[in-house]
Amino acid sequence: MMKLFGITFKNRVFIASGVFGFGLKYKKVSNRVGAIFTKGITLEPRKGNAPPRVFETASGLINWVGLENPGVEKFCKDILPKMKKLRTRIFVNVAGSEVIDYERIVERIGGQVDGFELNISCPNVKKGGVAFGQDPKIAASVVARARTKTKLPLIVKLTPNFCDPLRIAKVCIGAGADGISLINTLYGMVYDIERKKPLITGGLSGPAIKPFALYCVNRLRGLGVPIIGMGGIMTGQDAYEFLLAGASAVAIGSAILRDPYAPLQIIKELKKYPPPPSSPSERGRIKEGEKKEYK
Amino acid sequence: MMKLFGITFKNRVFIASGVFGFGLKYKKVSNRVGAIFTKGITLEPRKGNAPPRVFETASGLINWVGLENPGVEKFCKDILPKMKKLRTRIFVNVAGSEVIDYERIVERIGGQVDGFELNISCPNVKKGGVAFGQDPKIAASVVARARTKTKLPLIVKLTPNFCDPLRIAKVCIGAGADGISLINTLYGMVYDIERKKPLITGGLSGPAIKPFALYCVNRLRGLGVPIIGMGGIMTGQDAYEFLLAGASAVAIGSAILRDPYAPLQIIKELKKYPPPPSSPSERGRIKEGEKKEYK
Amino acid sequence: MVRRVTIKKKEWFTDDIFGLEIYLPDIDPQPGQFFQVRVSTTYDPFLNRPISVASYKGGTMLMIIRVLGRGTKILSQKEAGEDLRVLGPFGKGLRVKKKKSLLIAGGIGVAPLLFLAQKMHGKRIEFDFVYGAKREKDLIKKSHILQIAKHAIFVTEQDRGKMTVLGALDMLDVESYDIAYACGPKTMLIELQKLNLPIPVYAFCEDFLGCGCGLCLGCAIMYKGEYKRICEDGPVFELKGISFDE
Amino acid sequence: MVRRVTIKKKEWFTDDIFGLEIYLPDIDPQPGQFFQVRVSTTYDPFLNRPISVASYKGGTMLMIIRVLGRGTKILSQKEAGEDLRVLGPFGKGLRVKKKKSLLIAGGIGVAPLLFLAQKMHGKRIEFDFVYGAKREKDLIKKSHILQIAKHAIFVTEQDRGKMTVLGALDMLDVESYDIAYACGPKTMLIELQKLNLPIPVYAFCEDFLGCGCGLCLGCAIMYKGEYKRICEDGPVFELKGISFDE
Ligand SMILES: Cc1cc2nc3c(=O)[nH]c(=O)nc-3n(C[C@H](O)[C@H](O)[C@H](O)COP(=O)(O)OP(=O)(O)OC[C@H]3O[C@@H](n4cnc5c(N)ncnc54)[C@H](O)[C@@H]3O)c2cc1C
Ligand SMILES: Cc1cc2nc3c(=O)[nH]c(=O)nc-3n(C[C@H](O)[C@H](O)[C@H](O)COP(=O)(O)OP(=O)(O)OC[C@H]3O[C@@H](n4cnc5c(N)ncnc54)[C@H](O)[C@@H]3O)c2cc1C
Ligand SMILES: Cc1cc2nc3c(=O)[nH]c(=O)nc-3n(C[C@H](O)[C@H](O)[C@H](O)COP(=O)(O)O)c2cc1C
Ligand SMILES: Cc1cc2nc3c(=O)[nH]c(=O)nc-3n(C[C@H](O)[C@H](O)[C@H](O)COP(=O)(O)O)c2cc1C
Ligand code: FES
Ligand code: FES
Repeated sequence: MMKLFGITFKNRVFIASGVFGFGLKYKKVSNRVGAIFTKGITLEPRKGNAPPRVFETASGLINWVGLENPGVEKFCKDILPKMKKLRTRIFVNVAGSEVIDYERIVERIGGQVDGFELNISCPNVKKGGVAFGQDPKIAASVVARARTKTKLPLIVKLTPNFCDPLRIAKVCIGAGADGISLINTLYGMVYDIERKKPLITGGLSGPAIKPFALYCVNRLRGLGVPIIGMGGIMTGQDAYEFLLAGASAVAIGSAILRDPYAPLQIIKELKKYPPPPSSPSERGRIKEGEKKEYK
Repeated sequence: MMKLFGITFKNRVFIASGVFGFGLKYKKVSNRVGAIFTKGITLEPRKGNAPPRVFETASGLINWVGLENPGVEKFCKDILPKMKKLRTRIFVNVAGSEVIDYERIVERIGGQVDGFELNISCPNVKKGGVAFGQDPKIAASVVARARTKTKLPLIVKLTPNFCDPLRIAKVCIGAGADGISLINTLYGMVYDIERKKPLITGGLSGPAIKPFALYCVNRLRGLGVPIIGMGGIMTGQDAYEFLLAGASAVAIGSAILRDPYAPLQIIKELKKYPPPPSSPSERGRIKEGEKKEYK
Repeated sequence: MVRRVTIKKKEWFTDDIFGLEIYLPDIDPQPGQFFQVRVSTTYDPFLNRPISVASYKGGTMLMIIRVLGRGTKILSQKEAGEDLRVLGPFGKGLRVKKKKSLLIAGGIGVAPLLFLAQKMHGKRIEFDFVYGAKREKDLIKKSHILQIAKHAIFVTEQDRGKMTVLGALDMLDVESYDIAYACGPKTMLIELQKLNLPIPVYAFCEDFLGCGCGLCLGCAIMYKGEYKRICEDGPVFELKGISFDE
Repeated sequence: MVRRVTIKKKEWFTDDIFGLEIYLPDIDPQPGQFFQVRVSTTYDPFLNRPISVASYKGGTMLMIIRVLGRGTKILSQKEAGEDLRVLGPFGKGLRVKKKKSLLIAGGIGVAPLLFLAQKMHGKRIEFDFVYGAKREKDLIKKSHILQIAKHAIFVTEQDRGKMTVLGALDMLDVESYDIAYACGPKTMLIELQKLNLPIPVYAFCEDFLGCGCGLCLGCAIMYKGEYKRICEDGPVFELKGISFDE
């Protein structure tokens, strides 16, 4: 049990966006993690990118899924009612191709979930995505506008691609973000040597990027808001490294592609370690007293 | 045989800075690669950082060597005479903690080598290094000032850390760089879970970063100057991917830590592939006629 | 959940096709279903490899694997007695219909069809089996197929006048079958689709997967105008619904 | 150049120490030299692991390895008949001096000292051997040591009143030796250094390496005021010159 943003979580092991759908298939896992971050939700349904969408690389993979999702309407109608029955915290990963999309999605979903993760870091879409997360002004405006629509915890998910996440984090916190999650995938590419053109261009994830992700998390520690750290976490030891580096919780991504039950193993392994040095930032900007606002 | 910057090279397989010392130990290898990039040379001798200096990570490693080198004087006196006997092209990797260091080193070495690689991307030094490569103004000024001291090919080695190498490349070319090499290592960190503090913070290299490196190279293609591509190249196929992505030559780094003869194997394997689509940028800004200036 | 099992038996069928037998008593796999096989306990290679159930009897499961790239190469070095980590079964199982069936296998595509054949044989459903490969020696389990199929046709591109599986279909009265099942390289499925056979054809799709269990959306196939997940919505799809070029 | 050799013999000495024997006829390794052993043909684990020559006779080399982390774990799963890729020998060989010597081994540090002992025995140089480990059963090759050393003292922290190797030195008249060679965990070397023995002590340093052959500068040790490369300038250094804390 632990508390972030003034709300309690079963534990510090969350599931990262995009690798677990909506948590409805492996409910045993969903019910035992601290929180689930949904697949990225957009205003309109998206059919996603053409295959190949995943490609294995050394100790990792590139994905080019392209935010395939049913859109916020269908999500609210068909999926959310089922998700609400899960015994875990639910954070909706919000993705937009326009700045205004984020606030609209947040508004549409309203108080039905435990919080939002603003995805301004997806490298697999033509419009928006990582381009928003690389530009401090746009990043801040996405956060500020979404902020007006919700009092729930607002986490902003940052990219480490070709920009300094510290700089972006600061403006996002200034604009009202309650927490930071990082890292989203690194740019990655594989060439098709037969056809002499790219085989896949997308986001690189997995253990390959762990040392870089850890560096990023460590760089952002001490900003006064909780960090959800991720990038290549495969074991309890990996998770603990992120906690030591300054994360208040960790999210499991690619590990789930190797084993959907990986989060449970990580939760178990993490218990072997002493609790990480707790930081005053854990509660973030949300005070104890305000807690009741969130279910 | 191929030509870049108006000079000929045995082949397109070079040895990256920092993994082969000065090429004097495995001369059989040195004599068969297209070029050798020396360990980073600084104005004053540097004893390097305290151990641990290398740490293995998933499909890669972090190094924190810290530019241990004898300084430019000793390099010119004791090492360069021996290097000159090697039957390969020699590029000196130039590193500075002040902007002025670069031009001084270039000036001191003068016409004794085949060219220079300005290292504004080393993550393992307190002053200079990657900080220069992240700032377009400083990057440009390093190049412009070094340019005044030499007519030899001037390559600038870029970082992909927290800045856009395309932006930096453009200003460097504007300032007179003849070519670009990238990527230098990514930031990386490993925590010591017993002592609850970082075990190593340094530069991440190896196959783990290959997809990201390839993306960076591809992003910089078409700027009109040759690119020396590197990052996780282990096989001829990897090398060929970089050539397809836009590199005119490749440099082998971490692979040498697994096998000092790796470049020879890669040269052999690369022969199996058709020559990459040659680009008009290959000659770069240096015209055929000027060639005699370079030995 | 990852299951750690012991390899009971390993057998080389050809110089690049081998079989692994493991004991997994508590499952009831259906044709088309597959397992995600862990290649390495380290992180390279990272992803599991999907391998179909080729036979299941009394708790013993056979997987037949062709060495294609580095993952299957590493798997091929495993020997009886060694550990294997597998997840599954995954995929929608095929409900075997009591219809006169034609099974069309190209290359290693024979693997899941062998299991389908085993099931049909068990239910006394009549079926013919067309099976093609590059070379004669690439045809595996021939005598077994001859035993359980009503008729079996084996063709190779090399030996009998460069006959392909699809060429062999010409020799058959396809309309005499109620249904066909096909598994083989994508090029074969594309050609088969073009033939536009007058009966429903179900294709077993083999592709590169991510999670293998419906979570990552990494295995898209354009089916009837929308992306479906090969692993979870398939891997068996009606051939005419598939758009191979999207 | 990477040499691909076949493992001739594999032997478990204790539950976590094993030996691998390979045949490498064309070398003449010296005590202190080591090989870089490839753990995996894939990229994880990435680096080779340095392993000392523990014995060399008639072209057959023995490496004695303790399972520490994942690399040595993977190596421990290799069996006789399997391939092993090694590079070497690397490191400055020690020139054995005709002096009365004391060999001090802690734990797996015994491996290179066994080779030193073999060489000394071959040259009829007199030496005593002090060898300590955690538990009695961790002491390997005892009878061999008893055979070739003039005197041998075995101590364990567990069994004989928690005696450590360094404690055992108290029982000896150290001044009666001309020279000492020590190999063991860093903590042991640090303690040994503090003892400030009245004779020259040469330490075999075991640490994590990068290339293992002098190229990457990844293996620094502060020796007499400057960083030396363990792999190329060592791995044997005079103990009193080492600054362990820098
Ligand atoms: C449901 C299902 C069932 C299967 N059943 C069987 C079976 O029973 N027996 C069997 O032998 N095989 C089966 N396969 C195929 C098998 O999974 C692959 O052959 C195997 O995963 C290849 O792994 P590899 O490591 O050997 O090849 P890899 O080394 O991963 O790949 C080989 C080559 O393909 C290229 N490649 C890799 N990934 C991609 C990608 N995403 N897109 C495009 N090109 C790529 C690589 O560049 C490489 O050149 C099945 C596949 C599926 C989906
Ligand atoms: C010259 C030389 C000769 C040797 N001879 C022998 C021998 O004959 N027999 C033998 O058994 N061993 C020998 N060793 C030691 C042996 O090389 C190591 O035990 C082996 O490399 C460990 O590999 P591993 O994969 O099992 O451990 P790893 O999994 O790599 O590491 C185990 C633990 O150490 C930590 N670690 C890893 N790298 C570092 C680092 N760079 N800095 C700090 N901590 C780190 C890891 O976090 C991990 O917890 C020798 C070493 C040297 C340098
Ligand atoms: C297949 C796949 C799909 C993903 N989809 C999303 C997504 O929809 N939204 C998002 O913010 N991140 C997405 N991510 C990024 C992950 O949430 C995570 O940030 C990243 O993969 C790094 O963590 P990992 O190395 O543990 O996978 C996706 C990652 C993968 C591998
Ligand atoms: C041990 C080590 C030392 C290095 N030293 C230098 C250096 O002195 N100067 C430099 O520009 N790059 C240095 N590099 C970076 C490499 O030249 C190369 O850019 C990087 O490692 C990526 O290539 P790779 O993945 O093939 O290793 C070093 C890399 C390693 C691994
Ligand atoms: S492979 Fe992940 S959804 Fe199919
Ligand atoms: S390990 Fe590379 S120089 Fe010693």
